[in-house]
Amino acid sequence: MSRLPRAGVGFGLAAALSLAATWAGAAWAGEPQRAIVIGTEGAFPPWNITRPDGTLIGFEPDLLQILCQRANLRCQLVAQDWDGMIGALQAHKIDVIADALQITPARKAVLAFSLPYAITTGVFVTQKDSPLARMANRGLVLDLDASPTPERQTEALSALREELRGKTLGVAISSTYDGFLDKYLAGVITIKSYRTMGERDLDLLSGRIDLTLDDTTYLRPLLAAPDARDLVLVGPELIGGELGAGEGFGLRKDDTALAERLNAAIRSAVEDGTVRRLSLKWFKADATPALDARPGATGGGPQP
Amino acid sequence: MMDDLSLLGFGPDGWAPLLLKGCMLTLAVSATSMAIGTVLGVLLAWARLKGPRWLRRTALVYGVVLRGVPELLVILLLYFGLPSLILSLAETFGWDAPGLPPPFLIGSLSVGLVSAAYQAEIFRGGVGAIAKGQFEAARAMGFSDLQCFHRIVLPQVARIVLPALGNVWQFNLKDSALIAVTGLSELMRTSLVAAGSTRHPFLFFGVAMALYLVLTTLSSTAFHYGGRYSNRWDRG
Amino acid sequence: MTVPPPVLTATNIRKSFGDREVLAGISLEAREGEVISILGGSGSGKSTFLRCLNLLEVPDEGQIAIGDVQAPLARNRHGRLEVSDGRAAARLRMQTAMVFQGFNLWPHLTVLQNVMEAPLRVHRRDRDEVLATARSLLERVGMAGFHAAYPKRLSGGQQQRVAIARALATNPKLVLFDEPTSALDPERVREVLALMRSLAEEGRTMIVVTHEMAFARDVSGRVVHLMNGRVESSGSPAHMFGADATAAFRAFLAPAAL
Amino acid sequence: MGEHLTFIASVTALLVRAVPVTLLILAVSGVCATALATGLTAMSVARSPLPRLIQRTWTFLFRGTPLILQIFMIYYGFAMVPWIRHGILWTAFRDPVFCTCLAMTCCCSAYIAEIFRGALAAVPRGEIEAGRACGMTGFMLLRRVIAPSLVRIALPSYSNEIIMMTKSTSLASTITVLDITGVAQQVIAHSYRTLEVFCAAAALYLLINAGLSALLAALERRLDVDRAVPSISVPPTLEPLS
Repeated sequence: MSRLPRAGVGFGLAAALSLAATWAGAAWAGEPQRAIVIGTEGAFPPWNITRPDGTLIGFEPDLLQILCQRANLRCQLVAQDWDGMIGALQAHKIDVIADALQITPARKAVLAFSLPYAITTGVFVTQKDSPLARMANRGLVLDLDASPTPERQTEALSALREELRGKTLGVAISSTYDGFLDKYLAGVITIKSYRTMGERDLDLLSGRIDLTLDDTTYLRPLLAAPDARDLVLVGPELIGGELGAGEGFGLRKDDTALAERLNAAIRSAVEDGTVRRLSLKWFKADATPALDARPGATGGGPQP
Repeated sequence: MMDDLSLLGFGPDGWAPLLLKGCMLTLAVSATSMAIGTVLGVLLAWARLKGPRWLRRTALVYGVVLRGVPELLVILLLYFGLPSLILSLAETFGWDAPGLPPPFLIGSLSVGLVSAAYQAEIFRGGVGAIAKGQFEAARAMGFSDLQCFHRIVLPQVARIVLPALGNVWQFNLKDSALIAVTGLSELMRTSLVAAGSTRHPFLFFGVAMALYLVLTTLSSTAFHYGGRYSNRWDRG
Repeated sequence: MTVPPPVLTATNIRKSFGDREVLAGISLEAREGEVISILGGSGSGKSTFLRCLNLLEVPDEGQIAIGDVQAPLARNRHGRLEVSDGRAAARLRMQTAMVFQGFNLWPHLTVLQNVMEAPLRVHRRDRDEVLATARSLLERVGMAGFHAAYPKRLSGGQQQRVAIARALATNPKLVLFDEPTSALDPERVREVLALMRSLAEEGRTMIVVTHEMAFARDVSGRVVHLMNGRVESSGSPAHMFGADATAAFRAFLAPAAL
Repeated sequence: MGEHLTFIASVTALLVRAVPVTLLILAVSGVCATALATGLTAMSVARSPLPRLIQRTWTFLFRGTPLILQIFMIYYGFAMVPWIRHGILWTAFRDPVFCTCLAMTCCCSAYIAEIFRGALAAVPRGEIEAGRACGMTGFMLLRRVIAPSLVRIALPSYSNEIIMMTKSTSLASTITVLDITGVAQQVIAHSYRTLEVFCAAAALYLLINAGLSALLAALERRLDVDRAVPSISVPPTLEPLS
């Protein structure tokens, strides 16, 4: 039995070589260094992107490089499919999920979260020649946490239901938007699940699905690409509620030590403007979360 | 067109290095699973032919299940199930949490387990296809079971099973594409990632098909010559 | 005149397959240099008896000794005889050799390799010595020119001659022939019989299950007639084929005589 | 334990609802692949070289590449070809079930054609000569002498291929079809309980395969398939090593 881990590491290196980036963190006062494996999809630009030469780049790899240094962690970043991510975490295959993971109530049932390191909105995208291209309330930001719910928001949501009735919407399997779709659009639309964003995008381009709902930070750069010129952002932008309280790292519930280290590092990166700098670089917009403004929303930290 | 060519090149935007790496990984996974399948297959065939009753039954059930369940399901089951199984075993017996098997190992193991079920049938049939007189002639001369297996059975079984093993190898090679779902960047997944991120699926799946054709053709040629060699005494 | 020592002693051999009793208690002793022909109709148990002698079939009852090696037969907990010691069984078989109806040459080995296999692997004899013996034996059976051929390329008669060379290669105390000519064309039968006759003249101890009456009459020293799993009659060829033959043996011979 | 069982029961109920999708894919591609394979077999014995070349190329292409890749090529790759994407064909190609059936038809027809071809070569020449000697020619010879023999010889391998096809239908799940495997993965995405769900799905596939095997075995018995011909002789019993 004792041979298994070593053999495993050998194979792991061989297998992950093309998609892995390893950083050695500088010594940091207090905590001893710890080696962790971070899972990411490597196919969710601009958060994480696989380059043709196999290296991982993007907002999260950049941010993690800094966070790992500050938390004195030796981080190995490995690419793997999104639909196995939570299973892999629970099976100790990886220790952290870094894949633009929205902190949602549904996910908090199975995962612990770090503090949010970004907050972004969800938005719909469809084909320019689709009737949905003329959807109402374009650009209106709906805060699903707003209480009491503004009348304009209620109207916008019911308009959305009417416009989307009978349409097919594609999402990546176990996506952030499951909770939202269940609550507001169940029975109204047909949902198709895809293993990766890439496959869903191909089906959006081919017209097999009418629209998709995803993060603005992912969709804006996608729409800028020349082969996606037939696509357009439509409808209101969504934030809060089932969509979650920003993006955080997914952790195992019992791994409180790791959560504390990462939280401290995130807090420092938010406060010293690192997050702002990196989000401007990758998203062309500031996605810095307000760590203390929403006490309820930041409650991603593990319960002792 | 120039766009397409640069996508397939070795330049900064070219996917050629990753695709070639994918090819190597596909070969490595297939070879590992073939080896796992051969070792386990021989054991299973032995269990079916000479094992005690309970072992014969177990081997039989193994064959029925592994040949009846989709390979994709076996891969997914092992990929998701095995780590938690190892963990709960470790917890039960109070071991330190062992390192968890990486996708390469899980992929080779799952394809290998399926491969073993087929190879066991092949070996069993191969031993069965040897004329009974062959064993008798050996035993009448005082050969032990082991000598009989090594000197008489093995060379003849090799000839009988080699073409069938060639087929299993081809299946392994193609089944290894299913390991893509575990995120191992072998040829299939590399082409999928490339297709998704460049949005040129036709190009990349076409290239991947061509590469698989190269792999299957080369290996079937190799098996052909191996078969001719092991068959040299059978050409009347 | 000294009586040569017995090479084979088989006592009260019984064997049933299911409900059918094939051997109902047969005893046979073969002395050194003796050639014994076993005759009998089909189903008389002659092949089964022969196969019991080197334990290819395990008898239900009886004892077998070849030279000074006793067959390692013992009762298991169900009261059935079984081979109690595989090594001892192999030792017993090393004293004997067998020539089969279907030749049973190993197809993946050349003629020379077939002949050398057992003395090299089982008897672990010196390679040069084995090679010399094998070559001279192949010469002896008239197959010297075929040492590099694979069995598939040979005719039945040639294969059987190689099989006889293979049987002799270990210099066995006793050679068992199980209908060696039954699978051959008539013209090939003659070459194999001639070879067997020369072996008999050489003083080999042989037990031959055969349908060749001429061989039994002219070559063997003793003829044993089996019927319904028993020795119906036995004696010298002169006696068996003479006027004193039993009615049953005559009846057996009758169709052959026609 | 009881909670496990209720979970498995509820999952099984969900999975059973997906069985028709799996069976539909199997039935459509099974029938189409067999028909296409018959055509390919005919081409393989044609006198002119062109049909033979087509058959050989077809076999090479579809047996040499993984089915999952063929499915992706047809589903995602063809969707980017303008004349398919904007033509009348799009109504068919936009449907993932159609794409799976098409890929499986192409792929499995190559395998089945090889089975038929082997069986054709194994039809004893004597039977054909006997037919000729009675004055049979052409179609009658094919229908009365060759075909019955061919079906008997091919059936065991053909049954195997059908079982392989049943397993292959699970690949439909990779292009959004909610067949048994697709639903299983969907359930896992919501429940994170992999072991129970996959075991339930595996049991369903085994059940389907057992049913199909029984059906095909009955057909073999009905056609009185001569077991002595293709099957391997009884394994020898070696004496136990004591």
